[in-house]
Amino acid sequence: MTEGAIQIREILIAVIADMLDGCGHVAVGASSPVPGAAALLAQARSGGAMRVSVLGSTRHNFFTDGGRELFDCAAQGRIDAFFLSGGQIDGAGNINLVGIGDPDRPKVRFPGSFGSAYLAFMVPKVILFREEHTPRTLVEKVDFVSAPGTSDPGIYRPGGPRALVTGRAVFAFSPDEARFTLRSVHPGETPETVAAQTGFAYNTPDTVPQTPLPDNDTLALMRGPVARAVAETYPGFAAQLWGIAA
Amino acid sequence: MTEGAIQIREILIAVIADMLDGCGHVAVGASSPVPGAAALLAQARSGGAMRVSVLGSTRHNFFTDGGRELFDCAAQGRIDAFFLSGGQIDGAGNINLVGIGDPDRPKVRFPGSFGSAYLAFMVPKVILFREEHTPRTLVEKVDFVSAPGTSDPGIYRPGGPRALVTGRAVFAFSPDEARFTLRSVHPGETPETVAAQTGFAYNTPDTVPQTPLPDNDTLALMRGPVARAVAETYPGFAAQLWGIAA
Amino acid sequence: MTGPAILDIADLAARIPDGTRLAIAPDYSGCSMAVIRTLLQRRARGLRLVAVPTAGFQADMLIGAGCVAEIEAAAVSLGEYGPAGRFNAALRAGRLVMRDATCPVIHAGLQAAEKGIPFMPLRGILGSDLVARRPDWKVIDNPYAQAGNDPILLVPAITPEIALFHAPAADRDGNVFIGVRRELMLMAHAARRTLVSVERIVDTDFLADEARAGATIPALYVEAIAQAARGADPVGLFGAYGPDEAALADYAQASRDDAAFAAWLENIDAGQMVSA
Amino acid sequence: MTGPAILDIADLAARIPDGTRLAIAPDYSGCSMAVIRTLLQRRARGLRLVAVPTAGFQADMLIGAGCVAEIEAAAVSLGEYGPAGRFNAALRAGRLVMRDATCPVIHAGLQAAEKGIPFMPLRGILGSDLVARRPDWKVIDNPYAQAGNDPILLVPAITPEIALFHAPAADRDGNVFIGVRRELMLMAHAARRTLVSVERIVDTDFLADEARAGATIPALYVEAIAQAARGADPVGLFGAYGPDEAALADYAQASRDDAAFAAWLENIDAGQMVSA
Repeated sequence: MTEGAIQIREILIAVIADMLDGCGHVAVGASSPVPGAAALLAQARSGGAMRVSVLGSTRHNFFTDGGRELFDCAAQGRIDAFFLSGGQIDGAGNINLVGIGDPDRPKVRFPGSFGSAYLAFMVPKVILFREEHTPRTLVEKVDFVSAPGTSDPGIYRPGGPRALVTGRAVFAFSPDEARFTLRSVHPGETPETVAAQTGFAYNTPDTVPQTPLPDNDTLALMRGPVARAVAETYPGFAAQLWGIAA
Repeated sequence: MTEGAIQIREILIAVIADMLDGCGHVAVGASSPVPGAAALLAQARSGGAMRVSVLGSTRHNFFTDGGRELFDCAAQGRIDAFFLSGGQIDGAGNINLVGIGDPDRPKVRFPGSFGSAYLAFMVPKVILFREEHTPRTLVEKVDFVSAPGTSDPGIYRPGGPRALVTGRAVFAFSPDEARFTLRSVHPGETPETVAAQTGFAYNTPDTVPQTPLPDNDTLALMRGPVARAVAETYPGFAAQLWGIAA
Repeated sequence: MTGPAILDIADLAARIPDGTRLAIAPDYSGCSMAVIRTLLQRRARGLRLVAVPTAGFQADMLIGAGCVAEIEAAAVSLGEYGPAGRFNAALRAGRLVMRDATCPVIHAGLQAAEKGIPFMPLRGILGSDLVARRPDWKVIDNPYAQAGNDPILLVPAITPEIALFHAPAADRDGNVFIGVRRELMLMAHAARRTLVSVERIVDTDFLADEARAGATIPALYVEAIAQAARGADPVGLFGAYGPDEAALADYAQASRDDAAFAAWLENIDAGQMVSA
Repeated sequence: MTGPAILDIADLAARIPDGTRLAIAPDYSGCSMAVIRTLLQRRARGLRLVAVPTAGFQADMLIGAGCVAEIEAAAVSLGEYGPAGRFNAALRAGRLVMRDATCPVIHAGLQAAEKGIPFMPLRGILGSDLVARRPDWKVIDNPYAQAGNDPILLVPAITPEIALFHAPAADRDGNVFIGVRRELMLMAHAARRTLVSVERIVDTDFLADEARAGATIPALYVEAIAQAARGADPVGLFGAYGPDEAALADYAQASRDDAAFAAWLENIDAGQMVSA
């Protein structure tokens, strides 16, 4: 398994896992296989120090107090990292999960805000993840703010977005500036190709490295025990990416 | 068992049970054997229509959401009757479960208010019960209001005290008047002997009947199946009153 | 004592009047698809759904059949099966009132109803456009702020008229075992009335079973139950059976097209399983 | 993953510093008498107890030994064994700060901590003298009132530094089974740290046990556990063993007299069971 060419999603998994190192408890929403795989990879590397809660999983779900527990647990400060996505994400870190046009008669309707308006405030390290990186998804200003990227200083907000990972690049987010900074571009991309596909303005340092590829140890771990753990929770994803069944 | 002389506590049990007829759900606090026995008697007569929750009982406790559930359940309007007592009870229906003198350095300290300050508001039919009927327990004004007998019209209050049962007499309570009315006196008492032992003023109708004695059917029920049910929860009480073991 | 009525599914469904404010479980918890099918066949009208806290197949089916006037939800989606087609179509056509929320608001609103309080404060959420669209959410200054202004959101109690869900088992007294799916207990506490379908009715007294009692809704909160084996088909039931993936994919397909949905609903009317 | 530390009782007790705001279970729930005995022997100082929501033997013993600066409780009593003698004596002597509450306020305060909110509203209670003596309780006008003024009480979050209790069993991962004693889960959610003694540590994974999972506190909330067979003696443990009535009556007697209590405490120091 370690011999195959490195796939883009493996790069995404590895780069997100790096962001999670040192977290004590990472929670992952349902239907988030790339972040889920990243969390399970980071856990495998943590020597048992990291707890991973995957909503919708039976095996990786430690909650026993009903649907509210994830949110209460976050408010208690017991969740260190979480992932959010958006139908639209803008340059101020706002995400839109509601739709485009008048919400009462939308042109495009997304599913809804889920817990984003809450978890974006409560979890210290929120990682925004959206594979589709186009001017359609990464917009100057979202049509509807499901969760704001930043808040006024007087607002209680222990957490917020810290990074954005897409199919093309990795950005860091500065809450003080309310602005992203390009950190790396994935293989096949340049700062220029990324800029052309991004609808919002952001900081670009003088040198932007390529997103690091997972090393052989990481690949072996990912394609071995982590892939098997992923397959339990995201069978379709694991089959497609690694050709393995649960 | 039905042949023995009627005991005063059997009269109390029967008169309280009469007050509970028609209730769907009666809750009883721990260490309240007379009200508990009355609730079990009323339940036995209800043809299965009455639910009785006895706190501290394993068999008659239907709560599965922890200590808060009794209170939440009452706030939901699902408890029709409850019992409260007091180290002092005054003529306005106030009860004192905290103490006498400066609460920071009390002359006499009672255990504390328990849930009285809440349940006295939430439960439609609160029955005050105190066997000791003396000027020491039934006072003009309590030293400390654990739970007020009445509230201003603007205060949300679906419940409150409706009666007071003591070892000497039965009173009804009018929330509009914030005042008790003597309803009956137990065998051996007269309106005058009751008045002499009561520290607060109350209404006395022209004719005050004797508290009715339980009839033979009630006695048979009480001394039979009800006594056995009581013994499961209050073994000491059942042994003392009816000489039966659990 | 007298416990909940034990009915058949038709009689259970008949206890849900048109116009009911009806709390339903999310797809991953206990969905009473057996009752939903009956509501579809009846063409229930004017339901005001409360999703706890998100909705999927149940809501989309009911919306498609014209049963729903309004839905409060943190999201409506068929999850990995894609968008909720009937929901989206109804919204685009202006035929449905969507009260957009976020998950913890719905949990907190139900907890407020459970505690008999008019509102509950919640951190976060401020600055979301959700707040502007919910006049029933209020912002106050936290009376417990140490210094300066500290705005905090208040959300109102959510008191469904009826909570409807499906659970693995009830005992003869009407106590309902729910395992870790504690949102079902919250629904039962918060709603004025609770109707439950179950896979089976057993003779064991759950409240006397030391292991299960703590994960059981006492009969006190349950108005009526009905037995419906595989009553959560096709979405599946925790601890019992998984989703019928082919049926869910078929439905997702049908939901995205008026004619296909109409054909799907005809099958329901003809007495097919929800999954047909 | 790394679960809670598994310690002996002495090391578990050593994690409770003097001055801790310590939540303890009521007598009918899970009292860690084994840890309490260690705290007595150590003559812990300055504990600020939170009774959930009432206290009995544990609190009276600790107060008698001078371990307690303050207690928040809806009541302190030895129940059917009578008044809490050391509590009463300490109050009369002005040696103890009693923060009188009422049961639902303590539950609501812990729920506020569980939800990370600064306060919780509660109905009732207005007009009780408790309100005047609790400046941390506030009355506001209900922002959701339909018409006119509608005063409602707010109570602050109660966030214990440590929750301490005894439970029937933990599994090897540190998940703790609590059955219907759900206030123990609330304590664990609300407190910053949770220390638990258990009758036994078993190999079964409670979270994988469909019957028990819903009545289990996940290890996530538990810092450390210690095994202590009959660790709730003499008050007894739900589902396991009853109270030692003779020992409780003896203690109740001793609690009402300085010299008798001093003798009782000497026995504790000499390593007797709490019940001695």
